[in-house]
Amino acid sequence: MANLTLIQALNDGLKTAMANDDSVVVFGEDVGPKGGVFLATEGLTNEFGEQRCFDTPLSEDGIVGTAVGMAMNGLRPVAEIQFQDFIFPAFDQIVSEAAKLRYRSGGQYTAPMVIRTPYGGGIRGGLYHSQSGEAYFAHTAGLKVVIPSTPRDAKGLLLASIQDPDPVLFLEPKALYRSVKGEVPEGEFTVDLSTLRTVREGRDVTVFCYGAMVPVVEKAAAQAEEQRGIKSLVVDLRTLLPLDEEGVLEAAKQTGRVVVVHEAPRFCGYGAEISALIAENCIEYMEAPVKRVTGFDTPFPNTLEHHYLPDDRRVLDAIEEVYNF
Amino acid sequence: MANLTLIQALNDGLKTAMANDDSVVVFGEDVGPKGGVFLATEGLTNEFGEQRCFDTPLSEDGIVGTAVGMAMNGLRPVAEIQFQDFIFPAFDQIVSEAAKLRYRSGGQYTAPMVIRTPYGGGIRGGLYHSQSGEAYFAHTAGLKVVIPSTPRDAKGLLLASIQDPDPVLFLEPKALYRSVKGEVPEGEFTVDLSTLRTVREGRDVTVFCYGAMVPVVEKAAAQAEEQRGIKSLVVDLRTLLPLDEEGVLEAAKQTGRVVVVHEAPRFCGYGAEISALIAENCIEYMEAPVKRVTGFDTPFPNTLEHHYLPDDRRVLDAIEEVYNF
Amino acid sequence: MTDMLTVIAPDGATKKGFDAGLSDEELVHCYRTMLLVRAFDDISLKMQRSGRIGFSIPNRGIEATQVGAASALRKTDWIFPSYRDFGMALYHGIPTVEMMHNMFGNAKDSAKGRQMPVHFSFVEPIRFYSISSPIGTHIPHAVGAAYASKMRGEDTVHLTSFGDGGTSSIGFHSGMNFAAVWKAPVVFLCQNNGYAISCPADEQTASDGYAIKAEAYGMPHTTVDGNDLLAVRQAVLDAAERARKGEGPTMIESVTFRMGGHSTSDDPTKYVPKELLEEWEKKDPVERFRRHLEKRGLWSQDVEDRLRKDTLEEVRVAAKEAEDTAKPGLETIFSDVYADVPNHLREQGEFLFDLSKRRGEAAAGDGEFPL
Amino acid sequence: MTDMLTVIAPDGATKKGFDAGLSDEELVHCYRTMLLVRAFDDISLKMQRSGRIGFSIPNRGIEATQVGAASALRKTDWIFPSYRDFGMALYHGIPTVEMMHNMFGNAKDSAKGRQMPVHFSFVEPIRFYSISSPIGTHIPHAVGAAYASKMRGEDTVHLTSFGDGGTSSIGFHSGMNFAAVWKAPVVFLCQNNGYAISCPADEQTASDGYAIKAEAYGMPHTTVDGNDLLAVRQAVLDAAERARKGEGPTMIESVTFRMGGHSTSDDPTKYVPKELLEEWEKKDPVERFRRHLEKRGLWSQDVEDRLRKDTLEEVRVAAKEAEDTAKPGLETIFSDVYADVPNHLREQGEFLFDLSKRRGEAAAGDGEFPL
Ligand SMILES: Cc1ncc(C[n+]2csc(CCOP(=O)(O)OP(=O)(O)O)c2C)c(N)n1
Ligand SMILES: Cc1ncc(C[n+]2csc(CCOP(=O)(O)OP(=O)(O)O)c2C)c(N)n1
Ligand SMILES: [Mg+2]
Ligand SMILES: [Mg+2]
Repeated sequence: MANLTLIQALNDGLKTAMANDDSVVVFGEDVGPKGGVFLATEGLTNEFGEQRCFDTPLSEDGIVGTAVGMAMNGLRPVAEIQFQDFIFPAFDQIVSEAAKLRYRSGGQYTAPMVIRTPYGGGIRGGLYHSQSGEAYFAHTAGLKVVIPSTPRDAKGLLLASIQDPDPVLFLEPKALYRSVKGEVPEGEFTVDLSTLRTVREGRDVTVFCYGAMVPVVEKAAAQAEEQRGIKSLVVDLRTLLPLDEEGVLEAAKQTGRVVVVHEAPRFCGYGAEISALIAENCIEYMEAPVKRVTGFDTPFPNTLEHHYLPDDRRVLDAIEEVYNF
Repeated sequence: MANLTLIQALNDGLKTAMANDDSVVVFGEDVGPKGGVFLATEGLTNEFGEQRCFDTPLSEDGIVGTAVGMAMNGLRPVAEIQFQDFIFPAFDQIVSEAAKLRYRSGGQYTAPMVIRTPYGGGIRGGLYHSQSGEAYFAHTAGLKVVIPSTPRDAKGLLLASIQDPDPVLFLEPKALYRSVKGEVPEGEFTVDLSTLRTVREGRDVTVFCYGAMVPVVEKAAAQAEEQRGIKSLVVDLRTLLPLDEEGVLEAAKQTGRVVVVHEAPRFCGYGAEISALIAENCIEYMEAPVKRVTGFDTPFPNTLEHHYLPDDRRVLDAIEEVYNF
Repeated sequence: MTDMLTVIAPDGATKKGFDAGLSDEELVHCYRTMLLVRAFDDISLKMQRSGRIGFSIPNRGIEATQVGAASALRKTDWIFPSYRDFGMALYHGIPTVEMMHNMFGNAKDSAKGRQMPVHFSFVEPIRFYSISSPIGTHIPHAVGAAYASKMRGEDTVHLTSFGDGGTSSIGFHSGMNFAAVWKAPVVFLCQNNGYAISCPADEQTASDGYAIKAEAYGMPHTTVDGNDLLAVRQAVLDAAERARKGEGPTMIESVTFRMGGHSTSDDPTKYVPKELLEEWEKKDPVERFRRHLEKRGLWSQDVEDRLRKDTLEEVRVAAKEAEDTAKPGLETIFSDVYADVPNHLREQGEFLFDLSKRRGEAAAGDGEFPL
Repeated sequence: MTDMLTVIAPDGATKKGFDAGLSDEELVHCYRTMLLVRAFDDISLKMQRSGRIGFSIPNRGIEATQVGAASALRKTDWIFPSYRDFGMALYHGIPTVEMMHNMFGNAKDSAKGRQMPVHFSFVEPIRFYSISSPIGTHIPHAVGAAYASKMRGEDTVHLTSFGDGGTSSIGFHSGMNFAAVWKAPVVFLCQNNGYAISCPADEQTASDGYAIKAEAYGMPHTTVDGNDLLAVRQAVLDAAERARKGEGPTMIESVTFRMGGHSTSDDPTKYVPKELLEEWEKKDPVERFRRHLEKRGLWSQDVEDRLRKDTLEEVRVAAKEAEDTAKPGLETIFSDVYADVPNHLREQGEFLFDLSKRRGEAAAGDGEFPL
């Protein structure tokens, strides 16, 4: 066990994967000598050589498109997109190609690959260095979408994603890169995809969240208990697609009162699917309507981002609201 | 009044807009002499000249990107994307640029433009000539998303979209291009965006739908009434973003039993937002959980597309299910 | 216009002592493959018109480019084709019936009936990469696959084929750039057939031809007479040689002409000038190669009659077998989305199986949808 | 490497009888603008280090390209800038304080505090188009805007500026191609400053320089010494002339060097060889132009001292005013998403206003988020 920040855990995960499997290659903009703008890939070029960790030209389409080609020909590419806000030039390669290749070729060609990218607010990045685009991808059959919120999960889910036979979009909560620290097993270890993580036990209200919202929800849940004696069951979804729907419904039924939290805008956001799933499948267990706490339906602001992002106060209000419904 | 097919109504709408406003320009792949692969732009180059209706190189990014530039400099571009399946190379221009320009420039620069594109199944188009991507766009603040289902709405909503000060993604149900006919006012006329259309009155079950699913739902609603005496309130959403949420909740409350129908895959599809909205805001009126009837969470097949697409039988089953809940 | 590499003169002659490196049998195989493509085209068109299949793509005019390029590749090489490269597959012995299974989208179709016709996918006897409808997306795939081959020290060549319109795609820009920076073993074959559906070259780009686009990427390029099978073969052989030697990618522009419509849904008379078509009909690539065989004493009317009869028969039999093959099972809607079928898809599948049982396959008729 | 257009010799001299078409006042204004950019850079860096602003972009080394290009444009022309084009805005008289309002994202920021620092947007006194973070997306915008100007028969020129890395973007490929096909009045200014963050030219592309990329689009191109203000001005004047005459677009590669980090978050010593930096420091564009002014008798130590004092003062005052300006109101989160505020945004706004009333602005402190 080592005590690592989330970014250190990712770096450790990449090193572990590259050391154990020669077919793992890491590339993207500035991931080589510079080690990536957040230093997730620091030291990899030194340790594994320029053939296995290298910079690419400034083209997300090229990064993802060539990753698909590498993947179908025996490599395990781990491509980095510098910010999730800049992934859209590669949207066609992700949605039309990586996600549909196995299906359209009847399994003759496949794309086992990982696309890592930092997402979310909290760094004063304004419109284009703050977005949470998970809903754009979670609607895409054939793709897997993973978001860790702890150093342990960051490494374990990353290694599971690299070994997965299907393309995985690995969204990293940049706000947590250096703000969370935790015990991380050394060497090879994986956390299964499509499994939920119970962050906190409770029987009054269930709160679903993921990524950078997890610590915010934990704070709010603690306050709810201290200040109001409301016990919250906090669930970190971790894998958004394919989702462990049974697990979600199970957790919802345990309390009959549900809050869903994410940074992304509300309208057609990921929370809509969670809310709909629960309302459609366990209405008889529900004591209150599901409450969504999300970013607003606007682009992401800069100076006022702390008003835009859901915080513990907004989550606490929601917990109380569904509790008192 | 003229009796037109949906494609004729669109052609009529484009001619009307170009005749009344010199700043309207129409362009895209094969829209010139060929008149578009579905003939929506037939005759425009002849009538208005090559400067106002012309072919472009094979680049959706270029088509949408230059449309944004034209729009900010006084033109009213109406760009065609040959199939919605091919819009993804332009995803960045739509989501990062057109949709966010007004916001990021504090209103100094704006993009009043329309992107027309045929969407949906029913023509044996397989994975890449059949998709319904509305959910990818409805999650994008700053964009408007419109889908007509009748010739009258096709013209009226198109003219309203061209006059709208914000960028509009205008999704055309290709399956209905020639299969529906109806009365269409001649010359200038508009149908307000963000207004619902009541397709059929009923007090037992409310069915929300749009585009090519509307005739399918009408058929099912008729059967439900004939065979089971169930009266359905059928609502055509028409504008998916911004949505008339009040209208949706009103219609849901009227029956307390709701079915939502779309072709697109279910997971994180547009129906999730409708289902969530209703469950969250009028739970006390609901007699049954909302039921979604959608495409499956897979890419779009070819030979078996009639099994993939929701049909009147699946909608009828759903109507009965919520009615008998 | 930069001058083009040509090998076979209009009368069929080649320069003295020129050696194409093909045996007589192989030369005849090239010719037969072109006739096979024509037979495939003609029968597919008829079947489309009579509603037996939904769609096809004519290859008339492009046969020499397809077959010449394919003849320069080894079975260990990869082909990343466009939807207008039937000849490349047929040359390498992919069974006609396999291709027909795709045209009918039946249970034996390698794509399991999920794709439109002409969206082939094969791994044997050569890797003929799964065709995608979006233009240009396969170009960076070839580059990535080539990077993998290079990294493992193989001498595999990855040929990617695309049209004049394809050069405007984003995949062309990123694929060409990455390949040149990586010195990846890729051959970029641009089939300039005059049109992108209805869009002529001068509306597609202002450059003088397409090969010159390689300059933007510091990549060597050649322009060849695309109706000259041996010229195309030579250009691809040279480019493949460079690639195998680790000298990096090459772009080849093959100048040819689409003598048919873009697809069976297209009416080219609306936009292709009659004179232009007639001019190119005089340059028919099959006739050009026939003359060459005749000069070599490999052609006679008997040979011609036999080959035409053979190829038509081969395609007919294949079509019949494919048409008689059952449709894919319902499970093919849900399999291959992921390596394993996740729970939500399992449930959706069970729902559909149950539903179609309840309604009886009767209701499962095709063509219910208009247009 | 293709040879470059140069006007000012290292010693500051120009060929006999060369006329830049600038009055003495304008020449001094060019110099002052470069000093103003440096002052803006230095003070922004200090403010960022002391946490008064969150981010900035250094312009050191690029000043001559920015100012030279701007000096060739009319107030009726449009500039589609990158985030490293401060000098273009300042040359045309966009008030320093307006730019500082953006650096602080305050209530007077034309972007209403929604964007990161250096993402300027202006319409007066010249159209300095709203800067977007995504690389290359603004290039087709310039082309579309140029199409509109051309259609109306105006002689407006649209200059778009981007970096060496920007040439790999999809916007470059589509923008260049569309502009050439349309003969649109666009000047494509590629600022080759040696790096795309940490990515050097040879990892960005295999082409010999960047100007040659114009060949792919049949577009004329020139390469200029980007540290030579008058050479850049001349190249842009010529390109603008062509555009105004309806002869279409031109690509200009300005060869220069980013003497600072990519941004205030970047440490270039990790990847920029020391010798390379030193080599370019000798070619400092400001010093080069100073020598030219000296040769023309327009420079003296007094002038220098006054200008430096002036410009520093101007930036300081602007920074102070911007820092003292209030933050944007909460409503700015919800306005300008659409021309009108739709109901769902009205409700969300009311929710937020009410919430922040209940909690008191206290809780609204910045920097709550880590990293
Ligand atoms: C991204 C994308 N945009 C549009 C289309 C529609 N489309 C199909 S083929 C085609 C023209 C392709 O022309 P070219 O590249 O010259 O190939 P050719 O058909 O001439 O062989 C177009 C526009 C598509 N398939 N993909
Ligand atoms: C589409 C996209 N990908 C990645 C980034 C991150 N990024 C910001 S600046 C930059 C380098 C740009 O280099 P260049 O075009 O040479 O301009 P310079 O900064 O040197 O002026 C990168 C990769 C981005 N902003 N947009
Ligand atoms: Mg073509
Ligand atoms: Mg640069």
